[in-house]
Amino acid sequence: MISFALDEEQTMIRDSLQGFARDVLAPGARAIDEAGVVPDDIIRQGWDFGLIAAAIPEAYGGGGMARSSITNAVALEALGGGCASQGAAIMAPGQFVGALIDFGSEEQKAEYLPRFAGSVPVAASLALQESQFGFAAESERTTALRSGNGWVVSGEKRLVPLGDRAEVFLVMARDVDTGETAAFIVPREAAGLTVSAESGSMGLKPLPQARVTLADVELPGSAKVAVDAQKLVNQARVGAAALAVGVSRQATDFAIPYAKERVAFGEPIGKKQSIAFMLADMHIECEAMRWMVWKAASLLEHDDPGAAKASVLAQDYVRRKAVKIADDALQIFGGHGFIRELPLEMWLRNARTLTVLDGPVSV
Amino acid sequence: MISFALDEEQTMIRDSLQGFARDVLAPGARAIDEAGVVPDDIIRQGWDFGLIAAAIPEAYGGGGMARSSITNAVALEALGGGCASQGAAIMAPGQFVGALIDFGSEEQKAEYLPRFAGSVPVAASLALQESQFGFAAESERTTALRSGNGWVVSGEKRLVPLGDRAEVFLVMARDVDTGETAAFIVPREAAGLTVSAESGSMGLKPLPQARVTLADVELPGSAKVAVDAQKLVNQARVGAAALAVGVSRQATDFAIPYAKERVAFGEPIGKKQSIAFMLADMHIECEAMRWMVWKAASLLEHDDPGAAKASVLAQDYVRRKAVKIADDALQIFGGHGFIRELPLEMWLRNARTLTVLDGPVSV
Amino acid sequence: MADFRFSAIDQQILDKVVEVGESTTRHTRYYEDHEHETPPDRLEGERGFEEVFPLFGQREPGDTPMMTLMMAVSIARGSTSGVVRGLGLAMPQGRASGLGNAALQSAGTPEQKAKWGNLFLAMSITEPGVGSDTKAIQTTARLDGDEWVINGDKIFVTDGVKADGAIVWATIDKSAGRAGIKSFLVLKDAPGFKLVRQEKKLGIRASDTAAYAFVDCRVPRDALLGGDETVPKDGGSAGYKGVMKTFNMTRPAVASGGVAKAKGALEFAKAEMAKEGVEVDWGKSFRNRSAVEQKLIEMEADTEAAALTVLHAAWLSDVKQPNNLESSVCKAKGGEVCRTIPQAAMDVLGGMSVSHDHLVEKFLRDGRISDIYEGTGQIQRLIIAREILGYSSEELT
Amino acid sequence: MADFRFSAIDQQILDKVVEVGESTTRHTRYYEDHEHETPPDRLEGERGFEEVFPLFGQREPGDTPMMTLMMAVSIARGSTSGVVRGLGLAMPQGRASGLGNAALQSAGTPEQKAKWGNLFLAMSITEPGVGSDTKAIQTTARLDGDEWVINGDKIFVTDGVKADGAIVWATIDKSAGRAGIKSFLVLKDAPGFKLVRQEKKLGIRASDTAAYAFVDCRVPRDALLGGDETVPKDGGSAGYKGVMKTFNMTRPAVASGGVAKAKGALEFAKAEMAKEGVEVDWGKSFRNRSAVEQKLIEMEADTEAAALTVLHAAWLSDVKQPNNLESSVCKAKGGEVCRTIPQAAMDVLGGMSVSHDHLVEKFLRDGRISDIYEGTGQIQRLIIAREILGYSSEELT
Repeated sequence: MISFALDEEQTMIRDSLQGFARDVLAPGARAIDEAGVVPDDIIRQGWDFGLIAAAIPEAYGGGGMARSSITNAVALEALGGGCASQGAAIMAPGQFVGALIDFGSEEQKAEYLPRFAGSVPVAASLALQESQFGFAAESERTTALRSGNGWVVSGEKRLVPLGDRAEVFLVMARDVDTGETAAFIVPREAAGLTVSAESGSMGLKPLPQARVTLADVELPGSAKVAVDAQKLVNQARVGAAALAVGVSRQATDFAIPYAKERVAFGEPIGKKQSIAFMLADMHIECEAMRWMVWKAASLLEHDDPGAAKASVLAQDYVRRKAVKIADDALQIFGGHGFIRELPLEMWLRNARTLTVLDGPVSV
Repeated sequence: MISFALDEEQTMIRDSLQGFARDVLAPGARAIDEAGVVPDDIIRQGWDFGLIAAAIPEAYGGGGMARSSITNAVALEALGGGCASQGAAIMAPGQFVGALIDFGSEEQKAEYLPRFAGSVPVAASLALQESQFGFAAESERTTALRSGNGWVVSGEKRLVPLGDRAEVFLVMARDVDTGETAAFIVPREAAGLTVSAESGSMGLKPLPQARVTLADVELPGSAKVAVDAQKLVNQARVGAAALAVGVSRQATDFAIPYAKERVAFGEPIGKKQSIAFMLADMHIECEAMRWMVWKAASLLEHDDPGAAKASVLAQDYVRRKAVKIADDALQIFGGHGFIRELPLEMWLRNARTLTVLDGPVSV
Repeated sequence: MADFRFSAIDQQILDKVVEVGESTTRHTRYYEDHEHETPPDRLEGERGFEEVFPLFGQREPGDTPMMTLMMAVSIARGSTSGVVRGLGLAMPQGRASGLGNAALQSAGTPEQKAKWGNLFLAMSITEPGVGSDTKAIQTTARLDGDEWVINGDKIFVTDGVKADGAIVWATIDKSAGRAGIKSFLVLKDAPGFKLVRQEKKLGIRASDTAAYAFVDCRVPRDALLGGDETVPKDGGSAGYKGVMKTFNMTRPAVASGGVAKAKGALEFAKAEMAKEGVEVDWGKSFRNRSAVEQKLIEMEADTEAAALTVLHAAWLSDVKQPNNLESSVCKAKGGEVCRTIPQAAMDVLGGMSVSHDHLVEKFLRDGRISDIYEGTGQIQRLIIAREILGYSSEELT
Repeated sequence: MADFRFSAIDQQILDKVVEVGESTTRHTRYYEDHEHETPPDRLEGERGFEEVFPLFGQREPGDTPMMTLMMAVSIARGSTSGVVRGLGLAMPQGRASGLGNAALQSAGTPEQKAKWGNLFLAMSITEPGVGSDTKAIQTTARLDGDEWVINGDKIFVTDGVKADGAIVWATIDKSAGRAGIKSFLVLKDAPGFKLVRQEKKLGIRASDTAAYAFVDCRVPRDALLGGDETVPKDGGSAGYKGVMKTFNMTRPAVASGGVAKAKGALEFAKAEMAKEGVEVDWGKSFRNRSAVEQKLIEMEADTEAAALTVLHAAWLSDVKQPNNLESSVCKAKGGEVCRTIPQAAMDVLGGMSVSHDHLVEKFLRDGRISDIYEGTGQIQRLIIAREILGYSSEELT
């Protein structure tokens, strides 16, 4: 049945995260962006909501709640409405954890999931993006070659979230024999794996991102996770889109009162149709984007045959609309939007970044 | 040197055609569209300007003026500003004539050009479009097979302008041996050539268009014209674009006074920023489109290495902007724009038609 | 919990609607070309909605709520290329399916509903000089004994030729502005009523559009919808608001019609390009797609986004939540995609898309109206902007 | 006759401009990261415009007229990824290249030009509460003996830190509205002048942006630009119009800066995608293109269209025709593409486009200002709409 209702649990999560976003993330966002570092304390506070541990089965010490992509989408939108960078830093380990819950073997789950079930933040990461322009997740260049019972993985992963601190990576690589995309659990201490700093990023500046080089990294056969690569990538795309919806809503809600206050040519600019209609379009698209993201998340959650399509559509739609909203919000503030005192230019950078990446977070 | 100036000759042509468009074409356009037939008299009147004959060399009885694509672009914009259907009906034979002037052998010119040098309209036509969706001029399905010294041409051409009356066609076909696009002069009376009526067209309704079937049409070797097919197609694309610029300008100029007269909520709708800005954008894009078309026409005229690129850019730009302008003009008139009493809906149909076809006219 | 899947039976209903809707496709061009010829009650090969209705009986409480499903049905139905009778504004389609019927059901007294509920009623609001600015209505009604005497000209009356009568907006007190506007049920045999002409239009030719004139047109006193003859002094009239309520119900429906035309054009383009060997591969990234694939993806995303806003507005009414803002949101989106998507479908298909051999150009022509009637996209954005900015209709104009 | 080809020497100039402009590319990121650090007069490997100037001597009367060529040069220069000093608003670049210098040249008396022509002058108009609505300016100037006493706050002063002084807009008669606004040349050593702060910005970090305060700031009587101390009674002030004339010169220049950033991002995307094996084939129709090719084509068409409107506005001034409307047209287009095209370039390039390894994201950040200063896109559309509708600034607001 078609329904747009959140259940009680989801409503509670949304409301409490919106409060956290408003009271904790948003006030510090501007300074944290300038400093380029998400404080550990913020990650700890975010971790306190237990968002990642909740879906870990009880057998591994977790909350034992059902893995819900739509709950994650709601959570990410709420966090993105405070600060996408901080939200991403809090939620990034969920990419590793979620993949193990969805696709991991019992052994893999038993080995890794318990670490993430506690109340202290643990960093792990999905290593997907590569350095080539026009990167396509389905034709990556990092390779995995069978070697006896194990694998040799080689390549370079870029903009890896929490790469500086991740204990373990899920590395996406092309199985040279089959041509298919496979996923491998690679511990940070694996021989041949090097983590180095990125030169910097236009958006999500304070989200730690690193370059992860794999030079003939030898892995046991048990390192391979039997992922549905397309689903896994789509979870990341929809995750980024959910954060971007949060950014869009935040920018819209910030611009509305300004348009009522700012006077030009004798009246508030909000009374000019050009500005008023721009705001109306921003509102319209925030709504439309949310439903696109929810639908994709919901179909992913149910392993619906239409999930891949819905994910691509949501990614495409949010790609086009979120940047426009952030850009229009900046325009409403004119020169003030261009100055780094206000958050407008940061939201534009973040919206643009979230919509070109295949997600530093997943639903 | 960069210049946006028209010379005296071009200015004269533009002015007189704008007068013809305003005084003759535009007043009858609505009724002619409903009737679905361009009166012969209109074609005669248009022919009186000698636009096609002018560029035929004196040796063949023509005006002996230099073939000028930019002059044609200016003429087509002017005619399109009165009625694109009538303008196309007047100028369509120029596709055949221009191709012969540009690419024909002396023999071909001597045989065909003199017919078009007189003061009585003569119909000829370029047969390019085919029935497949996603038609691409560079991968057409009509075939030309070498046979002794001659050729056998087979296939079906659609929406062929003036196809009902053309004495002769220039048929574009793929040379099966080389895979290249070639052009053939096919007289109407050629055995195997059948002309039948089209079911109808959304736009340019009164422009005669026909389906031309070629069933193993045997042609002598001399029927082949040594065309630069890409240039020839680009001339048609830019021709259609030039007409579309005329339609866009006409729709804009029609909407401006209406916006000042039509009162809603106590004042002229032209004083609402949403309408005023829409008109501003329409004006902006009429300007931008014109320069894109002029540039492409000018580079085609000079066989500049950048001509193909400029043509594709002009076609792409006009495709996106002309339809939007006609559609926005209709929107300004609201329900009245939807009724066939006013020309708005006709302009939308014509703009859409001109921007999906590779031109029933050429520059 | 939020869910975007139709149950098996609901999906069956939607599929059947399409199947039935396509049954008259081969007649469509004829009625395009002979636009004022009314099709017979049943065309050759025509399958009716009687095939669909029984399926509704199999629905269970856990299936998609009714208004939401109806919007999905409306989108499915309007996306077919058959001879669409009427506008698809009301479902299931029956005699009493005019826009005026919705107004009667919403604002009429029980007596009025009983008396006129079986008639086919059009809605007559627009005047030659008055579009969305309904408070500027010039048509007057004055009480003369036990009859109202109506004078004025109306245009753009949807179904106005075939309807039995119309709900006509007229002012009983010009000085009162909006508060003075009332709705009257006028039957065609009323003295002084005149059907002036039937309009020729770009599209929706199966739906007739009439112009009316009222010259001392007399209707009984109880023809005033809702029966309230008073003119409130505070400016906002209960009667007017009662009538405005119908918009809150009809905007999603009209939006669904716009989405339907977008979807029809999109599905046509997808099917035809598939025949040419191009189909979207949902496993490919932007980098590995063709231009046609990318365009089809963007079209589908836009159409889907618009459809979801329609379903959302309908769902709100199903769960008894206010949906005024959301109705305008979906109407704006429906109005947008009815324009952009058929245009884009023609871009993808190329030159032959203009030919009357195919019906894709019809989606553009039919769809176009969806951004005009029941409030243009501009009016919807005005409503939305006022709501989010907290401005009154006087503050933001 | 209309022509769109640069002569060999003009093309050589444009190519050389790009070549020289790229010479500092490897230093660019450093000055992005150290935004308030002024680069030395010559960076390692930096090539100067002295390589370009001699080429101008080879130009002949039949070459592209000067203003038109200058706009092409400005687009070429701004599209490079080198350390662009200043904003590229004036060419050739020299000390006296500030926006205020243009105002001085346009509205100053011969004496004023002689006296201050060699200074670097910023333009100081905007105030914290006043953007485009310049008649609302709050900064005042009153004559006290032989000195003007200026009071007020100014923001967004481009080059305001490095300039020697600024042309400051202030009113000498608030009751007179626009007519009371005059321009004053204020040097930084004037008593009461204060440089309040240097702004941190999204982009154009090589161009400093200052906030000023004037507290009983005293300047000599002849600091009033143009020297006309009268306040016309008819509302339109000659002094004000004199200042406005500078906009007619500068709008195409600012538009060219926006086009430049679009072009820079586009060229970057084309070059990088070519390395990945994707190049636009101009012989292919839409049907046979990849999504990347189609996107690059649309980007190039948009950029080219904007560039042509800039060249057209400049060409009109070359041939001494009015270009007020066309200046707004090109400013609107330049403002549009500076936003959309760098965004689109990043779409094409994908995730790595955000990395500081590359400069493509800089085109987005730098370009973005072009739709804001010298009148936002909204203001330009207002100007255009007034002109084509024949409305005054009071009739269309």
